[in-house]
Amino acid sequence: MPTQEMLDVTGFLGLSLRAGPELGLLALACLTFLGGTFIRGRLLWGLVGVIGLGFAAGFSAIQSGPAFAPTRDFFCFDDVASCVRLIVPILGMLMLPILVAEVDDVRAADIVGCTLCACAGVSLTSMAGDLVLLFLGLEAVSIPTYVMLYLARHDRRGQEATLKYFMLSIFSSALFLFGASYLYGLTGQTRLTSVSSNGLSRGILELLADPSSQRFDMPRTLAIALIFVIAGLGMKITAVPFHFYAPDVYQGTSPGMAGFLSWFPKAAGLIALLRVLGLAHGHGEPFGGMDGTLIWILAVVTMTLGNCLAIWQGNLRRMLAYSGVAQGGYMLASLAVGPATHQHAGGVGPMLFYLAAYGIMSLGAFAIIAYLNDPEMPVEHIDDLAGLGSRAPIASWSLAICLFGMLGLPLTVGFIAKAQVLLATLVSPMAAGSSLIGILGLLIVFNAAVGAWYYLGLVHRMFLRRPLGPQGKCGPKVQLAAGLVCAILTVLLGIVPSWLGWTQIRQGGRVHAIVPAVTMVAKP
Amino acid sequence: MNSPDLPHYLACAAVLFVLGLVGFLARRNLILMFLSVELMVQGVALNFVAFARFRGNLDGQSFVLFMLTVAACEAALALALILALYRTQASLDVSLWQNLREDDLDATEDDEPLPGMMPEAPLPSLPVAGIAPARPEESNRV
Amino acid sequence: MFELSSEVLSGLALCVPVLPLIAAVVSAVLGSTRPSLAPLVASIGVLGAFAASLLLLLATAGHGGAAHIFHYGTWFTISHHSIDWEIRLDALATAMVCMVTFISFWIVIFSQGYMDGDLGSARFFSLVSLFVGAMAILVLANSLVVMFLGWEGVGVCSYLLVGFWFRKPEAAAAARKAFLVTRLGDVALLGALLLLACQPGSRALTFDAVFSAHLDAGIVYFVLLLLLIGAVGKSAQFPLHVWLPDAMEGPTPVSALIHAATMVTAGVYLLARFFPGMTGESVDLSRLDAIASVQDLAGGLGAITALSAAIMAMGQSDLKRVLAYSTLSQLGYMFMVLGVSGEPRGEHLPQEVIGVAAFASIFHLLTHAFFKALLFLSAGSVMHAMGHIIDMNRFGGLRRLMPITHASFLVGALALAGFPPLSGFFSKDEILLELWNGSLTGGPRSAFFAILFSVGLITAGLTAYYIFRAYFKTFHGEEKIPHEAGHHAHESPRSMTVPLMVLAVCSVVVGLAVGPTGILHHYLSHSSHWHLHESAFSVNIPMILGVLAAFTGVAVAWMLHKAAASTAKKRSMGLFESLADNRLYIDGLYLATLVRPLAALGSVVGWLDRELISPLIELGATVPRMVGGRFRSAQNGLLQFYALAMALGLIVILAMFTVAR
Amino acid sequence: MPPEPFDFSLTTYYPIFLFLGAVIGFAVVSLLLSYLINPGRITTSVKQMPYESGMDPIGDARQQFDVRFYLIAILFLVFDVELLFLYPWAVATYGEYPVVTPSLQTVLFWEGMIFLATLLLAWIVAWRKGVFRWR
Repeated sequence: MPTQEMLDVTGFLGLSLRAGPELGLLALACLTFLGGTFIRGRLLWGLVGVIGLGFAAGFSAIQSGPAFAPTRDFFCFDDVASCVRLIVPILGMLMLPILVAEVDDVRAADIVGCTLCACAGVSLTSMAGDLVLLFLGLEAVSIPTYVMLYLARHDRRGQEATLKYFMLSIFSSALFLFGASYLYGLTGQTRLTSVSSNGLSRGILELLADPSSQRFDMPRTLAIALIFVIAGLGMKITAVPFHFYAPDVYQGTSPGMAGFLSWFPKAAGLIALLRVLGLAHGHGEPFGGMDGTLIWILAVVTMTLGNCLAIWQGNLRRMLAYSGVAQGGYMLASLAVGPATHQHAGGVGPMLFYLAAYGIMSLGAFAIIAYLNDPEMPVEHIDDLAGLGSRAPIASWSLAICLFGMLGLPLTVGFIAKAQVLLATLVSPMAAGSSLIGILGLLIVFNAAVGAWYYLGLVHRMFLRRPLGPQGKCGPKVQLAAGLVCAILTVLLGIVPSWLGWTQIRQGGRVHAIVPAVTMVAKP
Repeated sequence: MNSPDLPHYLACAAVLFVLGLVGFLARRNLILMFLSVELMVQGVALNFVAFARFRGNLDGQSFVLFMLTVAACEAALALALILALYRTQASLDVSLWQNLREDDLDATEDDEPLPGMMPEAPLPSLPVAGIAPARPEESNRV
Repeated sequence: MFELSSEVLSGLALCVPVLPLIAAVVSAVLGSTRPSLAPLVASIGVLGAFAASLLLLLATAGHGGAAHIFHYGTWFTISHHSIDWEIRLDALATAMVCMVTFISFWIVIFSQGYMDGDLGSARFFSLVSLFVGAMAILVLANSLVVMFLGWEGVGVCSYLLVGFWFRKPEAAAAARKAFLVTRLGDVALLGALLLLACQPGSRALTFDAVFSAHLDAGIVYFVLLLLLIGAVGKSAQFPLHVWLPDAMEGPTPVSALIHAATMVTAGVYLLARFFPGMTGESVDLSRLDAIASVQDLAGGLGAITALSAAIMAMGQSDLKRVLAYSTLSQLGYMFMVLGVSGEPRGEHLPQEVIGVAAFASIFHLLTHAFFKALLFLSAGSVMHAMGHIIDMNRFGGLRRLMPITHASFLVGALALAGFPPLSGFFSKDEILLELWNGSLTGGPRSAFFAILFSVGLITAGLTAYYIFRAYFKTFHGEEKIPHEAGHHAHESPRSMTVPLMVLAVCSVVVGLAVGPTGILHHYLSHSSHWHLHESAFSVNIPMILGVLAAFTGVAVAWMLHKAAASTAKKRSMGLFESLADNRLYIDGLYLATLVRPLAALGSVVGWLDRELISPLIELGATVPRMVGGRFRSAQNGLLQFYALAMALGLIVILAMFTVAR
Repeated sequence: MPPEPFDFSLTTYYPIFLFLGAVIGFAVVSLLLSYLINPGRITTSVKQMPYESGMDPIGDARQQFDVRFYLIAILFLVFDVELLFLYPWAVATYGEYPVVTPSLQTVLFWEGMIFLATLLLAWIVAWRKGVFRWR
């Protein structure tokens, strides 16, 4: 039930202004859908989308600042939100050219509109202070994704990919909703802050249970509800065992679309997870009273299986899909560390950093693959990249840098991201289960070593092998440009990672470069 | 005790949800699979409404509104998608869509084909009135 | 010598790693269009780095004291401790970086002649510049994380350069082996870093923070142990030495630069920094004990490597492999002296003893870099002339054909053997002296040091033998030229002989200039935590013993060579029967004393390589593959199977968190 | 806020259940009767045929709808569901007991208009895409 002070006019308009970037993106998406039926043209709509996202990024950048404290409102403008709202439009600007270059003029406007919608969805998820908004944000990512999957490629394989993604996505969305309904039932409201903090008074318990016989065990019910929610989100994060669709869908769809899938839904899922588990704020009880064991288990299984299965892959996009599964595992590992407390920075900041870094590297890799993909002679197998180093040096170096980044070699942003996650697990032990978290750090190291196997194998093929057969033509230059930008960012942010965030001066006048990591330090 | 209690609603919703889940796993017709998911969502909707009544606020009701809208969007997409798939494959069998898998695994064979996969025998034409129909050896008594 | 303002110093220090890195990028970019410019760019970059480091050396030579730390920016932050882009300029780092850039410069010059006409030479020069940059980062870094960055960087460059001729399957295999084996060490180093990062005191991960942190003795032990494993991997000590001889598949200048002079010495450099540094400011017995037990290990491994590698070198017919095993052996020397732990000795504090030992190893590191680079380059010059044939049985008597190469190889060989007054003599003497002194204290470890000393002495004799054996085989006797040489069979071009001459002069002069005069001693006493006390140069027993060993080695080599030559003559002329008998006698001795132990050791090492190290690497690859293979069949493409798996996963999780609780 | 006492009990649905019972009963009884008085269970292909008053049946009994109907159905579905929002909106803003202040009424009015405009936009898109064209 909305409170009365929220329902006054100025508050309402102010709220609309604050959510301006997202509302603007959605409006622009509508206009693009409409305009696309009148004027066709890849260039035009691509430009419209990129400019719109640029404005959104600028608007978010202006908005972000110390004025945004965590609230218990429908919209939650806190540090997580301001961080994500800056990253998403920027990655969207990199994503759009890749996608638009893959479709023809007729579908360009539609795919731009869908991308804008999905970007707005991720942003909305990050701002969600309420289950309703969270759900809408997630669906604003999912529904355009279904359409885009079909638009990007609609031969038999594309159709199969679309079918699998669609069916499993709505299935997992039903799981999420089931959990959400119980969260609502247990707390009596859809506000998230109460869901995860102290909304569980004894009174509710007594009301809910039959007075004559205790049929409900409240914390257990809460655990069930949270598990359903996590399972529902797990599909988007591609956490094992909810990852099955990923390799098939990546393989079946176009490279650019695979790049989209590798980041946007995953980001939405992870951010939703940290919202639901109450990790975004340094107060309240994390994990809804459960300890982080479930996330710990998911993280370990996800990164290990992702890497182990990636070794086997011959298909390029399939391999990157499993690599994406593993990367999701690292991010889950970071979440398992828990929220910031007064003593340590927690795992949320490193997770957000990792998310941004992975976005850049993954988009770069898929951009280059999209660029190399020739419809006549598609780049499907990893051996299709053999001898690329001499044929397309810029593309192959960009791809190699992005792969190095995902592997976590020093001087790439991936190294910083992995180091932060690793040190979050090692340095800031939680009050409970600290040894578990420490083990998690070791497992991350081992997994990174396994990852080296297939990432370096790919680089090895590109530079140290002769091409196996005739080579296709390269695609539009704009995809190469996007990939190159990503590669440059990967290196640049590896040297000066503070550019990824914004520098803030906090207690004691100390300058903290890694924004998300610090801003999550608990507020009194 | 005449009026149903909250647990009754929850049980009913859970039954709906599980029926939908089993349907999704067991039915092989794409449309029925989709409808099974809808069943799951309706179960959740029942949960929300029941909780809303129990809690005495409208949060759950409004959640249901949004849920139904989203479900409608998904239904529209599902119909469009299934239509397109049917045009390609001339069948709604979900197990026909298994070409994307690990590359050295064999395709999973059907244990029993779906009804409708077998061609039906053509209908006999009726004899002219007044002539007893020939009753050949096919008079198999059940 | 002269004063420079802090800003200028900071800028100069930045130039050292940055100029080669820029040169690497530029020559890589230019490589595709103007490959002929790549050597020029690389040499300018490395020369700039050398000039900067020379200025730094001269500017800091006058005044000692604390290290300069130059801050250039923040890299990233670990829970309130930032990892910064900082250069730490102390005497040790300056001396080291000066040596690295100087030798790199001459090797780049040499490579212009050596790599002339090779396809992809732009790639070569780009990688060499990159290597110099990475090495400078390794040496100059203030933060351990940045140092690790350089450490990995040189490893990657080494991998790429060993596999430079990747069309050759041996080169590709050698590169992979080098990469994987050193990776074992790198993992240990990373472990040490993580362990330090977990300690509240040393979380900032700079050298000063680590050295001044109040660490538990157990932590000190494990950190140093992990560092030792890292150093063993990088410096190719037993049992991780297997990659270095194979790495000779790379171009010879690379062998000279990376696998003799610079990269492989990084492990010694690391330990020479850490052993004295970790002692802390005050005498803490448990801590010293922890350090000493790691030092024992270092000394033991060094002794095994020094002796076994020297024995291996005696039987090789491949000139480059002789030099490779010689490098192993000399690195073993440096490790051996690092094993001299701080038992109180006379009026000297334990810290001082460790410091002096570290000084001895660094001194040998510096002189070794010059003469080993010289030897490798001379070998490269021979190879160049002989059409890339490196088997010593197929050429000989080249001293008239290639006079400059001959002279420089001779100088290098004399220096390596430790003939006075060449550079190897002084540094080897320093090492032997430290071991000798250690054995004289009468402490619990004096027997151990006595063994180390005798190993050092034997190795000195063997060293003189194998290097002069190679020298006589290559440059003396009947002139023999393989047919592959073709028209190449003449002295190398100027671009190759000039570096030889320069390095030869250095090999002669450097030791004499900085050793007995005490210049290096005085200069390095400024590096932090070293606590060097002044000492005067004097003739002593180990020195005499060492020179005697060297003479014996050369004499044996000469006799064997003569004998071999005479048997060849006998076969043609049928004369000198007594000499032939004599030769047979020596042969028998050789067989009994050297070849049999060599074969045994070789089989042990081969067994280790085959049964322990390779399986370890294999295991690392097999387990994930196996795990992946198990779960692969679940990915069968059936949508409903996926949904079922999701549902089952959900049920399992539910059971775990509700029923099982 | 205490919950409104709804009059929600199964007794309200009592006639429906009566009706339902009657329908099911009739169906069961007629099936049972035909089963009981069936003389000999002889099945021939002719007997299995759909009954078309003595004529040869033409085509299948299952009529397949034209694909175009589905498109219309999809469109209807999407627009129809939007009514879900209009009803609460109208009741909350202009109902007998509006839950909002008059000043907010204006805002909510325009918000509703924006919602309808979005629908209109979607309708134009559908129109331009040629969904309404009967091809």
